[in-house]
Amino acid sequence: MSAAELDYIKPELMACCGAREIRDGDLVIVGTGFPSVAANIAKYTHAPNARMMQESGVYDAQPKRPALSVGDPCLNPGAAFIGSLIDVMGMFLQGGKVDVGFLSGSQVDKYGNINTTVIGDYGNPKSRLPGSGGANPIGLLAKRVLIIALHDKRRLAERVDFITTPGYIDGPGARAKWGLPEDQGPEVIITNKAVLRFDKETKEAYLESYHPGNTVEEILENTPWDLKVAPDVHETPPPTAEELRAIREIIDPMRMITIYLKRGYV
Amino acid sequence: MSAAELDYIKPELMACCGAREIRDGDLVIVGTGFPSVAANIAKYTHAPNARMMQESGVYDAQPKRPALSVGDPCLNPGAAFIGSLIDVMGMFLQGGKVDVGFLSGSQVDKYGNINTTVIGDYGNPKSRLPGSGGANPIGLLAKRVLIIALHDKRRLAERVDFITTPGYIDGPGARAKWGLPEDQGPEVIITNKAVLRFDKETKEAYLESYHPGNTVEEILENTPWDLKVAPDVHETPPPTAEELRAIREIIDPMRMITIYLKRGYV
Amino acid sequence: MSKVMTMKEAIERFVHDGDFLFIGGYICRTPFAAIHEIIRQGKKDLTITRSNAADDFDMLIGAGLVKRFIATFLSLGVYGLGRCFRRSLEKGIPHKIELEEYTNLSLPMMLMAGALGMPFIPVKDMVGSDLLNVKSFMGEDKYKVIVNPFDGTPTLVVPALKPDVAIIHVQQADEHGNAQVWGIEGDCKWGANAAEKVIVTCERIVSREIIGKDPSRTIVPDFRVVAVVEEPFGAHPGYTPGFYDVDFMFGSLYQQASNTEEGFRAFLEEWVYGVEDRTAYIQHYIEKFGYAQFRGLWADFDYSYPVSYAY
Amino acid sequence: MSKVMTMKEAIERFVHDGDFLFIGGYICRTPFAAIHEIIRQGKKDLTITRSNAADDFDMLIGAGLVKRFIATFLSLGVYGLGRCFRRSLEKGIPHKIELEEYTNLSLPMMLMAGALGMPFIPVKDMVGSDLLNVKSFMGEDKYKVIVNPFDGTPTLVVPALKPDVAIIHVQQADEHGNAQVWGIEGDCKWGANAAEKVIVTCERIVSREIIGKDPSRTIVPDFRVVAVVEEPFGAHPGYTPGFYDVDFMFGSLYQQASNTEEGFRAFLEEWVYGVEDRTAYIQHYIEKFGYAQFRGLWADFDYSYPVSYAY
Repeated sequence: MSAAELDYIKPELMACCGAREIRDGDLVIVGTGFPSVAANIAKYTHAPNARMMQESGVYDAQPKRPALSVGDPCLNPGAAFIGSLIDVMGMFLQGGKVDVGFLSGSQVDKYGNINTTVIGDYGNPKSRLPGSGGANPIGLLAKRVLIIALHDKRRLAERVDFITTPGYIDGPGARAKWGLPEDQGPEVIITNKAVLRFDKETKEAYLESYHPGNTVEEILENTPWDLKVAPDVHETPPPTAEELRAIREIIDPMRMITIYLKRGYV
Repeated sequence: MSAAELDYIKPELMACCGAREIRDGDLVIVGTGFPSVAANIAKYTHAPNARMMQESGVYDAQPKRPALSVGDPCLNPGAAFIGSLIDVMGMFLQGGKVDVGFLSGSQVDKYGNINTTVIGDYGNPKSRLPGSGGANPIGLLAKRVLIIALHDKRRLAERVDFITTPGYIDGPGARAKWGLPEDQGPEVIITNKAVLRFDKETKEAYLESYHPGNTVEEILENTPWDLKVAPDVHETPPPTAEELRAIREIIDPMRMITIYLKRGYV
Repeated sequence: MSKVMTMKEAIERFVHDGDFLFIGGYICRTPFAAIHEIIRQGKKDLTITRSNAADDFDMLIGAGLVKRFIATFLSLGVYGLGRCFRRSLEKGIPHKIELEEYTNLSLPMMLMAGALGMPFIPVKDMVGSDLLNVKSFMGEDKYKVIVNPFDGTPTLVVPALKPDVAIIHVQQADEHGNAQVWGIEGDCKWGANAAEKVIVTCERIVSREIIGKDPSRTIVPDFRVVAVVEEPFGAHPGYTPGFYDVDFMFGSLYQQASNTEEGFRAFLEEWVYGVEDRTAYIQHYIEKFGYAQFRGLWADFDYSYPVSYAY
Repeated sequence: MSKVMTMKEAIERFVHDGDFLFIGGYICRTPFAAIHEIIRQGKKDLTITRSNAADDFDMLIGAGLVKRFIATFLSLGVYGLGRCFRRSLEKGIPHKIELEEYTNLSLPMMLMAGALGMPFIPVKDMVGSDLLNVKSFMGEDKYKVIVNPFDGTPTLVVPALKPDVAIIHVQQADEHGNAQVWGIEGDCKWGANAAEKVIVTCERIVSREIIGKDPSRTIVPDFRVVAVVEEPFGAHPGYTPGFYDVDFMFGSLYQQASNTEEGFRAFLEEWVYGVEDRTAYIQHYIEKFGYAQFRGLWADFDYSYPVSYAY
């Protein structure tokens, strides 16, 4: 596997970064793509008791092909529980049972606020996006939120055009004003260049590690705010043989993850 | 059947009085005993499209024996819908879909208020009764409420010791104060001696008809309030051959209805 | 990661003095084996709740284990009134329980609110009744009347309930706790999911694969469950759809016994303290009433049509 | 009292210009045959709602029939963004729809509140987001912030939704309308039961006896239903568990067509206006893409174990 190790693609590394945030026994609400791959890597490596659910109402699905949506047919046969949106979004998420939620967005800002609603003016949009879906409640109610983003000055923002899903809103204390637990919220932004982690005090994302092949300078140039750099900033550990084996042999033998290359995750 | 007609028992007459209050197409929430027999008489005679539900979560059950409780095993096989208490009490009843509810109680007063909680002082009861169960919401939220009671000065009351289930509370306008529709509430009290109907204006129960064998005088003597008598007071029409056939051949061939004789319904 | 254990172990480990218990069932799927084990272990100062309580709650009250009861109703139904319940409230025997009374609409809504992480829930019942005039241990938090912010009308709201432990009896569960039921549900799903921990007792333990053949039947997912106990006839003298009928003879026997304190104590001696578990209980039943009586309770065969979730 | 009728009749009789429609589905069981018939009949000024909308909502918007949309999300998922939705909001083509935006927690809760006769319902989402800063046709009634009367904290409440008509596609129903589903439910049960009238379209009509063999599968009882339409492949290009898979080829075809106004209009001409009903649609599908492609969508066999409700 050592040759293959050198051979990984960025989306694989990003999925591994997500997987490493998941602890054994975590309940993870996943969508499709990255989140699903990441949660499964964790399950097949260090977190065998992690369990996944989809907002559509499915818990512990046993898909025989990668799900292409949270309502995908392959999520039905073999699941442990299939209920309704109310069951997953109400009973499990609003009920405080979900440990980890994955989110992505067209814009993500330094406080982890996410925009999936509109680019430009809401009433007169430059670009209209899908809207919240389950993102807003997942961002507010999951204990730890992992954000996936493309690393450029268009996707990362000092301040998003529209807060669809609050991260730390405008900084320390803002979540508490709304009765949200202070110890919940975004953990990391995993980009195609780096892992940004949120500072417990300032609630701002800082550079924790740069991916192999990327540099701190390049990352600072491509981040539209004055990105703080961790004193112990380091290279992101590449995927391990075990992680790559889980991806390639078990989770995604058809290599559907390669579609992220076309979407710019290089 | 003409000989049988002379032969009916009081509980059969009372069930027929209940049946006659049910209109074709009504949705009826029933318990066991009288309500169930009455609703079924209606279904097998003038109201073939009446439909029944039990508060336990069952709609359109097809019991092969008379149900002895609203959770009886015989209500399961063949029903059209089985859900939860929330489905029947919330979705159907609170949702405003139930036309008719049947209630009974240890005490019933002239405004149709019902006590199934306590005789005597609440904190220091002479006799503790089961409590509301589904009675309170059925009384408040079914469009028409039919009350079954024994006709004596202990069971009928000027004012119940405890309002478990409000009828018209303390008279005209009282339900509206709580946001309840003025045109809903108790329709009749069907006793073993008479049918008392509620006056649309005063909201007080008056004597509409006396059962064959009972007299107005006897009824007035056994009613603890100054019972008004309808100008056209008349004898309750006895069960028809068709009604008796439905009871005896279809609904209750084992004659379980006779247990009401032992309970004083004579 | 199997959570399968004996009833003794499940109750020892997960039910504590002073706990707030939701106990499922509605004549249908009453977790009677668990109730008996709680009595054997003498767990005390319990707060208990369910809509439409019956003989199981009466027995816990008679055994002196209940401090508080969030209630809608307690009756033995066709057998008559709950005698232990009455003795407690009328005469303080063995002690007077504290009672907070709601209805079969508001209490299930409060459990649903608890399960769904809602702080409170608006309901349309109870208004105009004396249920609003009596308040016990919940005090001013029994309910509130607020102004509907949309139309200005007065609106009753009741608080969410979050029991410490839920105990439910189901037809089948896997070893992790995925629990499946069919037929009358009562307030089982919401009550179980409102609780911090769930004890699942079941007629049969099945494989995870069987659960996955029909996942829409699951009402509690495994991650809510702390113990799985396989307990055939665990709901007797209540019933379980597809498994056995109500035992009217036995229900009536309890009613008659519980008519007096002495009778009630003798009943507990014989059927609870005198047997170590449900197996011994059924053994005693068969010895006393005969196998034919026991066999007579078994359900007929009347199977549904299978469905497929495939694509 | 059969309510069985053709899709044409059901839509003619029960969907009117200006109606507020809940349309069920979640890729799973999308009532596409009904959507096409609504477009054929040109029902206009509609208000539409469901959590997680997709190609069916995009098509109604593109066809110019939607005035208002109570939304959480609209995307074609794996195929990309909803182009008609974007053209409407970005360029006013064919006109700009009015949008009221919630989330996949709050909107299902609002439908549940509607179904349960609740005036409003507290939710924990949306706070701190710009979703609270944009209000459209619901105005100040989009939500309210009240004081939790139990603990004094600010609490968001959202109003109950009560659509005029719900349209859902299910696996099976009887002629009276008792509708059964299994697999992913989305917000179908609550959305349907919140509506004044329900139109049930189904893969197969079964006897009342078959419904009664497994009544826990019923999500809508007959008395809520005004029309039952037997429409095999009624959810295509979506899927129905146990019946057929998603048609990715066709989903992609729609996405590509809808990239331009012209392409979208040509798609409607070919697949909606150009066929008179679902039978003609499937006929055209088979003629165009071949029976093998059609046959490839059919579901595998993988049946559940039967259960019994007997006693």
